[in-house]
Amino acid sequence: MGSRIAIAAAGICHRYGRRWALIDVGFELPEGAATMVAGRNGSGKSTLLRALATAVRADRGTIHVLGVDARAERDRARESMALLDHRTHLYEPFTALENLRLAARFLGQPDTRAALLTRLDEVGLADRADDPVRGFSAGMRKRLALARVLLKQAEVVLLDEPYGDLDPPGFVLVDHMLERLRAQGVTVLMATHLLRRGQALCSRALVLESGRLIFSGPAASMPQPARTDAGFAEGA
Amino acid sequence: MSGLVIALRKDLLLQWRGRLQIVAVFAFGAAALLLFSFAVGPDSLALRQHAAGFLWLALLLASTLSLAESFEHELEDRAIEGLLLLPAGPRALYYGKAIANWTQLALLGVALVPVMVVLYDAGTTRLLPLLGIILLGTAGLSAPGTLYAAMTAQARARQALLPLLLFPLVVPVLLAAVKATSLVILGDPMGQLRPWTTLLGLFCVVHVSLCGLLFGRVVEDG
Amino acid sequence: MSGVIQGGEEFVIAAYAVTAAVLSAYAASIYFRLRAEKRRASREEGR
Amino acid sequence: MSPRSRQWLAPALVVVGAALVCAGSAWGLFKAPPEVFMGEVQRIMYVHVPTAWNAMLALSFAFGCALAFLLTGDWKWDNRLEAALEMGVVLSLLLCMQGAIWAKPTWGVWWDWDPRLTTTAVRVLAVGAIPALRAFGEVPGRRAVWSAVACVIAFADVPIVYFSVKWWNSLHQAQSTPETVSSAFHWPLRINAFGILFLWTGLVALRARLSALRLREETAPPPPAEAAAATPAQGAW
Repeated sequence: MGSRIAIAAAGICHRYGRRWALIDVGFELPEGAATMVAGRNGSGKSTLLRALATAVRADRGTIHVLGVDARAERDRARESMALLDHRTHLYEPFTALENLRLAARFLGQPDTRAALLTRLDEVGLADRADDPVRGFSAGMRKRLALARVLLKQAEVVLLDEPYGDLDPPGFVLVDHMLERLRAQGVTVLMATHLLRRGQALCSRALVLESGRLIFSGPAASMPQPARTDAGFAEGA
Repeated sequence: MSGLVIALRKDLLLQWRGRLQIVAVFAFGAAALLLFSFAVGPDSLALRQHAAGFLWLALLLASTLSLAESFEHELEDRAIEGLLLLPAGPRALYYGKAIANWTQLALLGVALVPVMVVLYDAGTTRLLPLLGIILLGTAGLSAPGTLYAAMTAQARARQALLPLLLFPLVVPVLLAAVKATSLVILGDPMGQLRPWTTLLGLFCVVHVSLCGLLFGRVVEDG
Repeated sequence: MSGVIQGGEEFVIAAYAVTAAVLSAYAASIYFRLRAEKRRASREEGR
Repeated sequence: MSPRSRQWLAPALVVVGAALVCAGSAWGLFKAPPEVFMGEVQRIMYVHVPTAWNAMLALSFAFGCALAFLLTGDWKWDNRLEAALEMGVVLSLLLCMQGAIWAKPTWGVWWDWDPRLTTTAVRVLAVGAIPALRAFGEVPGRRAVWSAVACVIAFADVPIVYFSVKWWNSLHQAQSTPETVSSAFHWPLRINAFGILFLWTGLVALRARLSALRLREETAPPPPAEAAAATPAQGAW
């Protein structure tokens, strides 16, 4: 576990039209730490992850990934990060295997059928390797997107609601994936609504409320969501 | 395998999967050629005189359809953003897509030639120069067309916006290609073919390099 | 171009009239749009 | 000069420009002698040629703003780009109208495919498409980059259009608008040229101010941090 700072963010602000999605968000995550990001819908979780992954250029603020300035040396910063986004970054007309092969080729990794099939097997899609993604359910697309993220073997992995759309075996799959990533010393930042599960897997937590960071610290002492939403039932 | 080759294979495969759409665009082009002859009337001499103009007008109109579709799958699940984050070079992605669009337009052009020959009695024995002009002209359409397709695919009313942006820009391609094609079909007594093809070449060089440079800014988010 | 062009004064007048009309119409459009925007801006700050 | 004190500069430019144009036009219309060949029709040149120069200048300024925005990303260049584009289109459109009015008595047709005028017509369409693109782009950041890119490409394309039209049209006649204007006519020409120059620079400055006002939400700084203290740190979210 290196002592370097994996992600250092300071003063991040980003807006969509008039609405500020992120206001003055700043934090530092040590390398190898697993952090969860919690917050209501629309609190800015996705925007934060996309800004860190340089999918979006934040209007203000600085982001350093493993010491690399994400604004100045964007491509170098991108090489060390992998992002699982709501939009799955897949080509609908292509089959699962072709989608993975495309990413593997750009990453300079082996693109043989055997190598890719093992990747697909890790996410339970080996039997659907040659079916076009157009026919996939949301859960299967999420699994393929997860396979694509794992393919990159990045030092920093950003996951935007990895459990979303998945079935119970999918939950277990993600849990194992997270444990494996932590074992490899990979820094993980995971936005999720499954608070108990997140607290079990992550040592640190960030809580966003309408674009502002209202908590940054150990996951155990994370503020819990208010019970005001009548019948707010805790997720699995 | 260089980024360009990967991107090109990806785009050619995308077009192969969408080949039904290419047939539809060809039908559109052929229909346009027919409609032009109705507009001008059955006077075969006049039709033969303007055959080159009709061919390139039909090709230009049909090209906006195939260009507009070329970015549909790139934006569907933000697939192109996925590639950019790998990171894949935007220039490789542009040239891959531009070459794929070029081949599609060139195929379209070659397929429309027989229709033109039949409808307008505009046959020619100099097939190689004709092919050369079609390749140069469609390259001139594809270079800026690909960039503007990427731009308008993300905006509303893209069906209207792409022609609005592209047509004034490709006036030199239309002028030069029509002139060169009619020289090939109707004969070239004073050997004027060379200046027109060099103009086409110049247009392609300028736009291929300029659009390649600017493509990154168009697809990156802000 | 043999002889001097006869007449054509009305075209000269038309050219100047068009120039004056287009430029003043555009200047007026900017003025009114600017005034409307300033009023909207001040109304929003007032809120 | 601070922006506050520059407020009066733009309207002043417009007024001075308008006055110069009136003076130059009056000189051209009434005092200058009729030209040997073209007689009265020649007087259209005193307003046509300055408009041509200024249309090119306005679009070159737009090109400069586009490059500056692409390099610096500073919003004021986007505002000026939007203003200069609109001004360039208006001047080019005006140029086409003047050209048509000039062609009728001289050539008997409203449009004689003169290379420069035809290029201007193409330029009106090419540059005019960019405000339409801006109208359809929702995200201001993306809209600004697109219009800057489109402006750079359109600007690079104009010379090629000119040469292709010139060759395409070379069969009819070389040049239908006179290149050089004899010295006796220089003064009205020069006055009008500066007149239109001041006029359009003043109008562009005002139009840029309008764009800036329209973008004030997008470029306003974020709400201050102390509002954050209002929500209790450890409280529920």
